Amino acid sequence: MSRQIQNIPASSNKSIVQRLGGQNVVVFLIVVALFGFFCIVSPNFRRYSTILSILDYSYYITLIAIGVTFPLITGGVDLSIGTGLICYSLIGGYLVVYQGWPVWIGMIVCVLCGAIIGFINGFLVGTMNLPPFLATLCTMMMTRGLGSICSTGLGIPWPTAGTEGGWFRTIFKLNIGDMKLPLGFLWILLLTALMSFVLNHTKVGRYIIAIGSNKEATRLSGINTKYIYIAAYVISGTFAGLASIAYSAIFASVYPGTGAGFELEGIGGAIIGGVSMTGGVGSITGTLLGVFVICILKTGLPFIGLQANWQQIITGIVLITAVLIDLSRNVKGTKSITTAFKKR
Amino acid sequence: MYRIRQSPLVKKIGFNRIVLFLVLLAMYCFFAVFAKNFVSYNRLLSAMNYAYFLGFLSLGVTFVIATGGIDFSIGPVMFCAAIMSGYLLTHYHWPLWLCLISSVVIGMLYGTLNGYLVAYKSVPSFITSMAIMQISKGVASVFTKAQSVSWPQLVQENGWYRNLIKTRVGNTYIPVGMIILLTTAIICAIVLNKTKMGRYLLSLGSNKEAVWLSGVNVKKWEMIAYIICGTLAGIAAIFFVAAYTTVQPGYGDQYNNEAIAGCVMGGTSMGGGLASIGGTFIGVMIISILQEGILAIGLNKNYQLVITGIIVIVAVYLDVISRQKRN
Amino acid sequence: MSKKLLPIIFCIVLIASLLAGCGGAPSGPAASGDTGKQAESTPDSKPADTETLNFAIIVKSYQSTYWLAAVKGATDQMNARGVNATFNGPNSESDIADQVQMFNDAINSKPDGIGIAACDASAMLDSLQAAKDAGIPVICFDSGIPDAPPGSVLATASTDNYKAGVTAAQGIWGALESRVKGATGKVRIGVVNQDATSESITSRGLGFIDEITTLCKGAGKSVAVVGNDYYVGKVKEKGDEASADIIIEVRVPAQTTTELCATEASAILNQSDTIGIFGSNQVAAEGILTANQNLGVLGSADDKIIAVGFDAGSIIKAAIKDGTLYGAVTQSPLKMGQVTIDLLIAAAKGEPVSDVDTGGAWYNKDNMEDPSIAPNLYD
Amino acid sequence: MGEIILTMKGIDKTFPGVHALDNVDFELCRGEVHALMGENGAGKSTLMKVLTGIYKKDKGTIIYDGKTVEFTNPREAQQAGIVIVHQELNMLGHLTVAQNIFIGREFMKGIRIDDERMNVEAARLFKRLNINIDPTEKMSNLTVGKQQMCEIAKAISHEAKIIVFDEPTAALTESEVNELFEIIRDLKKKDIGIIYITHRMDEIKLITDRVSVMRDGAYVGTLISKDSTKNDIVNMMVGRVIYEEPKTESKVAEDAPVVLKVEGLNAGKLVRDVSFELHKGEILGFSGLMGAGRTETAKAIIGADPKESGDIYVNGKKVEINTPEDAVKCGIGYLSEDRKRYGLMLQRNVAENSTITFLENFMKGIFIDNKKENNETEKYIESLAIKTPGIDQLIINLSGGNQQKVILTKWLVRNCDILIFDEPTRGIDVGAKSDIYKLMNELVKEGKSIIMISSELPEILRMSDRIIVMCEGRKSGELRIEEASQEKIMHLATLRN
Repeated sequence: MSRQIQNIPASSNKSIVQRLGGQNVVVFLIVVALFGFFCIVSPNFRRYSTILSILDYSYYITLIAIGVTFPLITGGVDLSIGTGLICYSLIGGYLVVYQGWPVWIGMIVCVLCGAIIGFINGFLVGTMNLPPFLATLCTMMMTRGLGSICSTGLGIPWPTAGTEGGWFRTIFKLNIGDMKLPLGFLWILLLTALMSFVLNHTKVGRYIIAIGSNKEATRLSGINTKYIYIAAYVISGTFAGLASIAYSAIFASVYPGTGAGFELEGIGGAIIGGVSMTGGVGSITGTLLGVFVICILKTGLPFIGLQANWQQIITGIVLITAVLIDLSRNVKGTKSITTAFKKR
Repeated sequence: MYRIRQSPLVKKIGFNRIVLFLVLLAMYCFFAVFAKNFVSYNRLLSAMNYAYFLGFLSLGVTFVIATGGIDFSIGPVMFCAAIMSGYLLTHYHWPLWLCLISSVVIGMLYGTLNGYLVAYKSVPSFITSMAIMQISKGVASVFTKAQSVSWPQLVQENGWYRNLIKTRVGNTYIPVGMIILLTTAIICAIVLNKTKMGRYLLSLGSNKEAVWLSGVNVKKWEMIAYIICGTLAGIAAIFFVAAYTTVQPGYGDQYNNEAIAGCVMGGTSMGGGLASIGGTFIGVMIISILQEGILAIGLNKNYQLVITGIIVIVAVYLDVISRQKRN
Repeated sequence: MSKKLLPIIFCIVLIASLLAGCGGAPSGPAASGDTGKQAESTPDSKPADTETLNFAIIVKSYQSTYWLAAVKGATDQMNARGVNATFNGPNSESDIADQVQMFNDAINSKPDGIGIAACDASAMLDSLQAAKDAGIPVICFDSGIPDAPPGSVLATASTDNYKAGVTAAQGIWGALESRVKGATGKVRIGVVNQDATSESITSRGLGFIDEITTLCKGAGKSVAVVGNDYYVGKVKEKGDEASADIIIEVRVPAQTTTELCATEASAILNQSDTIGIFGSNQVAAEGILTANQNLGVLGSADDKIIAVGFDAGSIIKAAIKDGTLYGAVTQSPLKMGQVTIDLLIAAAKGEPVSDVDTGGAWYNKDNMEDPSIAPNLYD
Repeated sequence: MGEIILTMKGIDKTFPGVHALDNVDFELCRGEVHALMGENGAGKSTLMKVLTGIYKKDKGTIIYDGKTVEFTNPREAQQAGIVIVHQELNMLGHLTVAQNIFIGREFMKGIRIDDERMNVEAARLFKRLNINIDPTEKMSNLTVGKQQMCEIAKAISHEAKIIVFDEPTAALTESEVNELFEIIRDLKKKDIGIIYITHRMDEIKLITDRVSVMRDGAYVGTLISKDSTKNDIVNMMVGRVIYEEPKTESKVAEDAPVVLKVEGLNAGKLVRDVSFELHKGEILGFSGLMGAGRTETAKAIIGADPKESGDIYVNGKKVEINTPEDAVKCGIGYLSEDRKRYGLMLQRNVAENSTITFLENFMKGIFIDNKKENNETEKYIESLAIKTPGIDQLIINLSGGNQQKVILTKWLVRNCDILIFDEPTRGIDVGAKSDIYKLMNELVKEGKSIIMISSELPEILRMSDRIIVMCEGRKSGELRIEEASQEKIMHLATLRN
């Protein structure tokens, strides 16, 4: 364990301190810059409605990103959130649309399913010591399958606004006359605040960071790491559940077999927001900002007449650049084996 | 039990491989019993359609995982290679052989990029491959204007490449693909266990720092692992189109999971340093038989995904506890 | 040691949840692999018929209720005529490989006939050959397979998608004509297609574009087609963007998911000169509606954008009722299903069969209730 | 001395390959400082880990406070009032000092962690121990010594009945050591039992009441500190094992050719302007406290860490060493202090581990010549007396000493002329230890040159021809073996400049 001392080389300490404040500022500026750029280039972009759509399409990504931040900070990862999101929405929607359950129960079901899958992940990682990547890869495949199985392969049209049960769509967008209020953004902000609190000021959060910076030491401090892992993944799962509600509320209907790739946007957002893959470092606000970089790109690029397929290339490049920048500041010149290879 | 484990032959093959193989047999028997006329040569052939491209993907990713990394982009890269080379064939009328080569080359290029970022820029392999995945998808659909590409049919001109999976002789089919896949697997096994490259890959998977301090150029070798992986993805592309002719941009992610699953099932550990080509091979067979059987008993692919997931979890868990015992 | 138990317990849990999944399925609408088993089980309830015909029917997916309607049509007919059919379909209309596997599998289980709605026109060709060799008659529905090996596909029951696209164009023209004529500056008509891959969707898009072009020319206006290069390349004439009075903008999302369709749609709707938009299938149409949630620019009023969809489904129907969508073109999945079964039986009995155009009909809130239309407006 | 608070009887513990504890007895009274001594690998730390429930004992009983106890995890031990200050630091670098100290038992205000209060408490604690550390500082920003103090403060803050110090002074400067002793005396007054593991003879007299000695995982005996001499203890520790006599004078001629010359080496804040020469056939000892920059210097030399400036000459000619690859090409081999992490490929077998440095030599065409490989390995297993069931044995199953020998093998296979041994005998049993010493001497006789980094003064004095002492990244002194003594080295090691 003596190596742990060297693992955090003096050079990188500052950057860790800075990152929590520093990086957020940087990312925030990037967000503003992007937004400004699109406003200038495309006149149609400068509309209240555009901001609305950016927000609309950001909710579900933001939610899974906030959730996945916790596993990432433990030094793990959760791949099951993307397909999971769709899976939960399908299950919940199936009950609502084809079994005639009330919408609010359907929503609860969504969240519960998320929590359960999250628990399974946590159990696999914490108790059965499976590599997080693999464990969640499996649940990713499973949720992909389970979703369609439970919804009998159907696409699910959640109740539309106006129709009976359509009220739940107003959770994320409130129409007052012609005025449309992005209510969802309020929830996002509240959740961000809440989860930052959980991460920084509660035991669970504290121990999650602890595990991320030195699992063995945390164990020796007499903390039951198993529970902490489970907690981390349950959080991530639950947020995937919430995201599934957001998704169903924003988009007309949900289709099986989709959802792979969402997790990448979520994780990507978190990474851009300064969460380090090696664990121990990260902030919820950072994640929130990171996600908006991706979302603005996603919504903005079509406006400057770029065909959809270019968007993927650009997001890919953005992601790598973000990590490269992070590394360059993190390792700060020392390609010391201890820092460069810390993860293993 | 213990005695069986210790017998030299078993030790040589590896206990887990044998178990895995038994699982494969058991599965086949199960479907033979429960699925309508499952036991037939054609069934196997069509099951193998799936095994071929998956096999190459798995073999490739085995090398990467052996170094303790992960390549999460093989599926889309395979699609990208298939689409681009196919487009060259159908729209720019390149000669077929050239397209086949170009497919492999494209795969190799992605592998190189991936490897460079991981080895020389020490970007976590998960993130790089994540990004490469996006990029390859995008590139493919930009290149083909977002339309799918259909490779020529057996009957059409340039159709001969489809004989790569099965060639008709009289009125029986010879599974050429299986022969090729097996040969490749054997070559991979030799490379991994008998050559300097393989030795270095396994070693740096086991302890990168140690190998580095021993004066080995780990960056170079690590990169090579990814190049191999990319190249095999390129070959996989050929076998994919040989089986299904049509590929459309923006897809292929699901094959990552199955390829990695097959490899891990076979006892290659995510920690790196331990890899078994034989195991990977059996793992792939299991997945393909499974998906054929699942269809045969009238269920759809979803069940296959779930079951595969469970198998992998169990396989990995056994691997984990066996390792815990050793430490 | 108890540690050893963990995975076992764990798997039990998982398998349990899995079974729960299957358990849920049959209670749902007739769909997915499970229904296959249901269907098979029906004859046991009937007086044992020595040579009950067995068919395998493969749809593109179950994603949209459209396919459910088709399956329903087929199931009814199947029960009516006392034959068996198993239904199956991949997760999404883009899982081409999966569908080919299903088709091969169907061949191997030697049914008396196979009905297929091919996700991709060319991916099937070899398998069709195989089916022919195995002497299994194949009937296509929904989308045909143009260059199938002769004698393999005996008949096709499908909508002529190009024609359907034309119908949609004529439909929207009813509302656009005046505006196009009256237009002083450039005006824009958008087309959102789910993909540039599937034959049925592309030909719809092309049908729409070509027809609009001709109509506009009729109105003495010049037209230019911009956007997705594939469509632009395929249309009769692409015209010149700079000079044209009317611009037809074609957009295709990177993947066939609602949120991407929505993003593309809002990019079109956001342009001030847009007067009309067409979504060439259920997903695309729903995408347009999603985008509209924020913009609220759709409607029939003069300052609004005229939107036209394709297929039905609760959401589209609702939108047409409240006037958000001007109208849509529906195919007749029910009929398609029935016809497929009839053709299969005929083919299995060795009787001659020929293609059937199940037709696509224009509908809007006025004629939604018509007996000719209503049954095809599935949820 | 109060009544007995802890009795351990017949404790037995085996790891694969090593019999770590062999029927060990130990007892401790209230208000007593009981030293636990023995060579590395004697089993001191293992015994303590068994006590605090980190390891599970195979046999034996532990009676604590009159009751038989069996702790299954550190937490239970803590709650019962037994805490351990680990030799390896258990710090959570991303958390603050206060957060580290109170990890696992945070003060809560509702569901919210009361960091303010934790800072206050921590500050109060430091004040009581008159240590000067800011509780809100990030742990990873502290020096090793300060981190050690935090560990101790953490242990004390548990209000424990028994505190185990595992080589607490290894990383401390003289002043810090004195602070620590003050604290310990203070604890004694509070009737707390203290188990004190150390290597420093002088400390025994200073603060301990009794001293128990272990050897090869077995209990040897207990002495009363004040009426026992250094030699009594040493004899008990070393027992029958014969060491080479401590060197009295260097056998290396003054004018022996210089094989390695380092000039003005700078790398990070732990290698500042280091210069030295290594003569042919010489063993050059590197001494200093933990974190003095010895390992860092070595890594900078072999190009494992990037150097800011400085020249390196091998056999008189200047060489560019940027990666270990270059170093190996120049014939410099490095045996890391941390075998598991930087030395061994645990999942691979002995042969593979031995030949990794020089695979080129074992190729037949493109294939590896397993025959040649095995023969070569066999040869070294023979000559180094490596105890292994076979060359295809996974290295993880070998004992520490044998693992170390295998690592040595890989450099001999490569036939390097300059070898850097970083803590070559850390955590290996006494027998293997003397083997390693013999080997080193043979190697230098063959004309190889060795740099030996070691924290054990006796080892340094026993082996080196010349000694370089480092302090805070600087070379604080150089001693010829003739003039060297523990006192002089310690003085230089804690020298501030």
